[in-house]
Amino acid sequence: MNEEQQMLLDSAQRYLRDTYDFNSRRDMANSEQYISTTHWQAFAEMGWLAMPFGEQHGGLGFGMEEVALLSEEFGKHLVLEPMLESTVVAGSVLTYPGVAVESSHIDALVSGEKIYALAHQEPDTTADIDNLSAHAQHVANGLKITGNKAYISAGAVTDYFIVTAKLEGQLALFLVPKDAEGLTVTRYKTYDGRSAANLAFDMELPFSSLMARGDLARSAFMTMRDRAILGASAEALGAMQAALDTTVDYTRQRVQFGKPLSSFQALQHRMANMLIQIELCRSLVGAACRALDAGSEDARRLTLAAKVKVTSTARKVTQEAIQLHGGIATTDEYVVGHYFKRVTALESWVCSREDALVDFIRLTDAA
Amino acid sequence: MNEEQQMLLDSAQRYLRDTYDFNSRRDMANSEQYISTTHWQAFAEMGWLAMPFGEQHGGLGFGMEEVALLSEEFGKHLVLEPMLESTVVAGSVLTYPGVAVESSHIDALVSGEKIYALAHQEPDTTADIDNLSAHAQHVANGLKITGNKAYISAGAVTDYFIVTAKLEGQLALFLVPKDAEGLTVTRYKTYDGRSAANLAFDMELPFSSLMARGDLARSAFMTMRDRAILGASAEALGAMQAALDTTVDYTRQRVQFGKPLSSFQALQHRMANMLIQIELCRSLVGAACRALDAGSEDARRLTLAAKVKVTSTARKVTQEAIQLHGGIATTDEYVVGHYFKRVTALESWVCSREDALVDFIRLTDAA
Amino acid sequence: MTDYAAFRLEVRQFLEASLTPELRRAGKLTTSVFSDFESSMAWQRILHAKGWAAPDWPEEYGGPGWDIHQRYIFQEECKLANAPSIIAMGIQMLGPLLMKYGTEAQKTEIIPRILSGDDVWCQGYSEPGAGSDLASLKTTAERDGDHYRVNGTKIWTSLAQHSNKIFCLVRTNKDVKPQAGISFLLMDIDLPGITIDPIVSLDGQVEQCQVFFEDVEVPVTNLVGDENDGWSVAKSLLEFERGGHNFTIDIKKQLGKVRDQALRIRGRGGRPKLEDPVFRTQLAEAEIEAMALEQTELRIKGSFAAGGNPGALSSLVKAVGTELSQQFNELSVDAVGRAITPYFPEGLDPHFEGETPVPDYATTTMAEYINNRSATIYGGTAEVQRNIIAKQILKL
Amino acid sequence: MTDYAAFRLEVRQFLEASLTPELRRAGKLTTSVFSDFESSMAWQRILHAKGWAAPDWPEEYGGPGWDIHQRYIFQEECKLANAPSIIAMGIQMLGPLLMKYGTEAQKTEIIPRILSGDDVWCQGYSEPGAGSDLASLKTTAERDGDHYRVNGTKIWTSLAQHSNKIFCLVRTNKDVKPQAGISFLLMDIDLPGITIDPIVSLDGQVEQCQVFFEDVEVPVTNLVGDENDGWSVAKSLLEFERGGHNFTIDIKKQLGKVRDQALRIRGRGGRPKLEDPVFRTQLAEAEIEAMALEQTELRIKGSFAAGGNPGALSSLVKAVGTELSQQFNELSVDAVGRAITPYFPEGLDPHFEGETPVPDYATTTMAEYINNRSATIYGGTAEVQRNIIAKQILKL
Repeated sequence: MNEEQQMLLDSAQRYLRDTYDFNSRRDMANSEQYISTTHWQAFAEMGWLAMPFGEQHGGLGFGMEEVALLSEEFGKHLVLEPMLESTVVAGSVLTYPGVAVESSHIDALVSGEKIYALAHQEPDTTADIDNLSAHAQHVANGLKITGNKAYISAGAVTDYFIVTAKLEGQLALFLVPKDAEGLTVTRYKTYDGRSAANLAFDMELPFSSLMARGDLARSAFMTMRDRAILGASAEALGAMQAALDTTVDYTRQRVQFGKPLSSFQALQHRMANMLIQIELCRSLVGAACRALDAGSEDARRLTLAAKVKVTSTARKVTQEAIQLHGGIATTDEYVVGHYFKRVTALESWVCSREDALVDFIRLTDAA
Repeated sequence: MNEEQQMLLDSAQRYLRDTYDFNSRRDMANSEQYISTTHWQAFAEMGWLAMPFGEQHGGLGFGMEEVALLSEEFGKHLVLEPMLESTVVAGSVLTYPGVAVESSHIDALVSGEKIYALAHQEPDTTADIDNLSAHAQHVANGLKITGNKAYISAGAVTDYFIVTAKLEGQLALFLVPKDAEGLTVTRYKTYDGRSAANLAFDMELPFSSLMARGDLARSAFMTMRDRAILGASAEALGAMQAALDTTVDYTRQRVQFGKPLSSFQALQHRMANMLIQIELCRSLVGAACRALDAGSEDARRLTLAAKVKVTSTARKVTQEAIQLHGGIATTDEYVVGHYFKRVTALESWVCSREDALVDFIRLTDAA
Repeated sequence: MTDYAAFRLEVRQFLEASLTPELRRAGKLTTSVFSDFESSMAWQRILHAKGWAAPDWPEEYGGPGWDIHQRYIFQEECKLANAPSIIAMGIQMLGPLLMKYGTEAQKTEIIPRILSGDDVWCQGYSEPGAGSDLASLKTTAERDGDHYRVNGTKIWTSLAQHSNKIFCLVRTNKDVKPQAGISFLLMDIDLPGITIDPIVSLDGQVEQCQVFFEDVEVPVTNLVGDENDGWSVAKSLLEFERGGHNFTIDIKKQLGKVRDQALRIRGRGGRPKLEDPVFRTQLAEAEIEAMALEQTELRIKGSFAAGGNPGALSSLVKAVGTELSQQFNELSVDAVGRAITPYFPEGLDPHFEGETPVPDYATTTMAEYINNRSATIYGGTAEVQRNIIAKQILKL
Repeated sequence: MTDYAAFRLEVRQFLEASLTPELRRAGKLTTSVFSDFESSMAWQRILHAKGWAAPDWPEEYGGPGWDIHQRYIFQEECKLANAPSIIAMGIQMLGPLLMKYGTEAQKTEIIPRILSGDDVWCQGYSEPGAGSDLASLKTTAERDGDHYRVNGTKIWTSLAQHSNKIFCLVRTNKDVKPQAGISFLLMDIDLPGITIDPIVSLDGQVEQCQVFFEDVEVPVTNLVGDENDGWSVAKSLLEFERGGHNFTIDIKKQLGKVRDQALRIRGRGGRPKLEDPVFRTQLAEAEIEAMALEQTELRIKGSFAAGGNPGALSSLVKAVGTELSQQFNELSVDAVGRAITPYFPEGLDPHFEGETPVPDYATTTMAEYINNRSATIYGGTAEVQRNIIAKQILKL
């Protein structure tokens, strides 16, 4: 780890340890607010919302490796604020070379003033990029777009949606403000304590809201997806590591049949298996981030592999964490079940395990 | 279990316990003989080779339930003689209503005088019934059939092969003596201590060697396959039960780190898992046999389910048996690895797990 | 011989006529072993009027006198018709236990009120710090004349907030081996000194409670079985709990649900997820496991019917049934994908009539997935079941 | 900075020029960690002439002075070119151990003969009845002047039948804690009192032996390390054995093999098995595990290179590498189906030129599957690796 990375990690660990204890987080998740503006402002001030942007955008020019470092800490603390959604995912699209967007948007994103999120998933489908129902067509003064989007992570606090739709048979990306005429936003909470929204729209937009189309849109989307996958994988890695650590602590303290649970060999082997699987994930996520930052040829394949491996492992590890705890882990007031809920929500965010696996096979067989 | 079944089981257990100890079996497997004619004759005398045949064939009129009882005992003792191949599989075809075969063949089979075996599998393929390369055509005085068959279980001791081939685009079944002109039989041993053969043929056969074709051939084949699956599943059940029993005994006696292995909880749980899986298999095999004997509508679906479940379980259980033993189980002189080798050979005999699963899905979705 | 087809038809017609749309909705919206409380009780009253509230009970106590197959058919039809679940603590647990261990007075006073639903019972077994090690429980009952004075706390007490009665395991003798000093005690839940703290579960709902006892006075006539003999009473109850359930019925229901979900979700290429060969294969493998479980349950039923005792086989069925049920939860999660995420508890209320952000077929998926993680914890953890198998069947 | 691409090319050209068809066949026909014995030794002599027989050794002992990446490249290229394996007991195990613990005399006399292949060493660690519990070994060496008198037996001694030397763990003090009284001793295998019993493995071949010692006299100068300090010597060897292996190289080879097999076998509908989406998915999932393992090995290599000690991470790699390798064996078995059944040991001899009943692509499949079951048993069982992880990393 280089010095800059160490500084980032230290400051994240310090801030989260001091301000983001589980009970405050739980109160926030149970409140009518979706996120803490205090935290969000602090994130902006610490430069976390500017991390991956180039200096021309006031950013720090960090790569996925640094995003992953921070995401992993967010995973450990179950951070509710949408850094991944806005900074990493939306930010990746807004700053993709060739994508048409006013620089004021990037300023608003980097400063934390506005929140941006991807609106791609449609109801009753998996996230397949090639089968969108939402569609756009040219009209007199711009474009008319019609369709539905669902389960948009951070959707309840989003100011601008990056909406995918078909335009003349091609993928197109639109930037749509939450208060656009013809747009209905249904906001709600999610099981992992965050917010989301569904969109229904039949709206006319100015031509300037079309950010990209065709090959450009597609490659911006795919680059965004890689980053979303790795950000989510790193967050899941943090969550599962924390779930294991909590389990190890708990079994050391908990006495049953006259001995600490941790002394039962069957449980020791299960915790050893959890550790083994987590370490394998850590290796893949790290390698994929470095490959992405270096622009390596195998970056996407490593990214997809990380998605597949992390998704299964996070599911299994957090399930095991609950099982090894017993009843306590099934309550809202104990942390470990929240890791389970969070990694479950991450499973299908932007890209499902199944989609990743199919694309992995496609890339492998094409090589 | 009814009285007849109890008698059958008692006599099988007595005979095998008294004459079929592991060391004699091992000597036979390592000898240049493939099977023991003494045992084979004894099997005939005890009526085992006549079991599933009707009284008109001098048989006992037993169903799959009784075949399974005996097969399970054969599995426990790793019996080398081809009761399943000749009596159950070939016998099922020869006595299928409408199949054209001289009754002297059935007499020869029931008396143990001749051995019959299915020659269906082709090189470089799985056992898919719809993709045979072997083909037959009408010639002046009969039929000419050309092709290759491979890995025919019991093939080195077989007197008559039941050969599958395409005749005018349809499945056809031929009865071919081992010394037919134009037939080359390559005989060899198999890893499970038994024999097999490959066939290469380009031969002219009399018209009487065509036993069935078209729908009749197909339904005779499928009925045979059901019986082969259940016989093999019952044998695998016996083998894995014996592997577990051996493991339980061994871990009780073996001391490591000052305690019997059986007192380590991690190992206890693994043996409990072995038992659980074996019992699930036992339930399915029993139900499938009863359904087949009763001619129930769900018989084939249960049979395919049993194949899928038993195949995975037998693999896993015998692997675990080796692992829990340690080094000793990797030697030829210790029994437990032979169960592993036997169930591995059974995995793909007549029907693979994959084929069974695909057919299961087809039947399920058609319902 | 009983005409089972006719019986099934009779049950089906009764359910058709008796299950209101609200009750069916309550059944459909069930996300754990308990349905909406009011709906469950309403359904129990309807069943009671028909004489079917306690299918497993002998006729002398108001059971319908059905054989084991009829009971299975009844359960299966109820499940298929989306009837709400009947709360188990009274009818499944305490009732049979009183029939075996209760005094005449207990039998005549308590059992009819269980059947009618006039009393709602909850179970006080587990304690914080005890878990699978039930024998280490610490709640004490000290004899004081014709009363016990009870102090301590019980946890994971399901539906205590809706119950008027509680049965508990309490320690009546500290000077003997842990298992030897335990007694089985019945209490009114509104006795002075009892307080109830609801526990919010991971799905955000309250189903369980912690119950505190502070100098609670309970008449000694409320003892079930002999003083200090509560362990054998409790063990028989654990066996009811473990063996009394037909996992196959629930799992078949889950299977149907996953199939339906996978038909409704469009996967890659816009085709139904069910047509994806990898998903279809996983589902088939799970279905085969369900068939193996079903045949094992039938074996056990056959052994019961023949007067045998399945013993530790019920541990096997508990272990397999709960884990397989969890596997189906995962297949559901895989099938519906992102539609699991909305947290919209209003939508789980059978009386709610508004719009929800989540489609019908996925309304309960996440809550079921979350809640069913408990299935391998309560009633003897998955690990305890394996210990039992290792000890009792393998003799390790 | 080293030009690794140029290095890879150099290695590749050397292999191209030096590996005879017979040697390549021996490599291809390898069914365990050992290739055909004569072929292995012939290949070692060729490598020795080039100075490449011991890639991991420092230059002062005749190693090529490669860094960790070069060694990896060399191993990988050897594997891809189907070179026979080099026997590990001398070069991988005893050599580095003598460099660390040997006397000057041992270093100068023994090490060069390991490198040249003039001596063939085997390992006497395990005993019947000891297994994973190495500290309980019973073979004794009693001091008698300037000799030890050795009595006992060793088992699972690979290639003893081909070796002229053996290194053993022996008990030199019975009156202390089991681990404290062990010494590390070198012997000629033709000493009076040593007899060798071959053990037939499950695949029908002999690779391992039991070695018996009856009043064998061994000079005390043959001790490595201090008397009674054999445990620390042995432990360092176990670490060489565990950490020295690059599982990824073998597993990538397996992956390529399975792909090839699945292309050659026609599955349902007559299409290559590799196009079956379920099989293809299983293979992809295994490939992803292999990538995770590879990246973990690279992490460890990086930590080594940075002077760190990967410690129990090598247990992790051993556990994952062996189990994943077994998973690839199973995929091979699934791919080739019935072609695994023929037992035709002649076909495994690199000099055999006749017809075989089994196709090329499946010749070794069953023997590999069988033999590789040992991978999770020797060098510390899968269970021992998990014990180490639980103790050393999780501190349980």
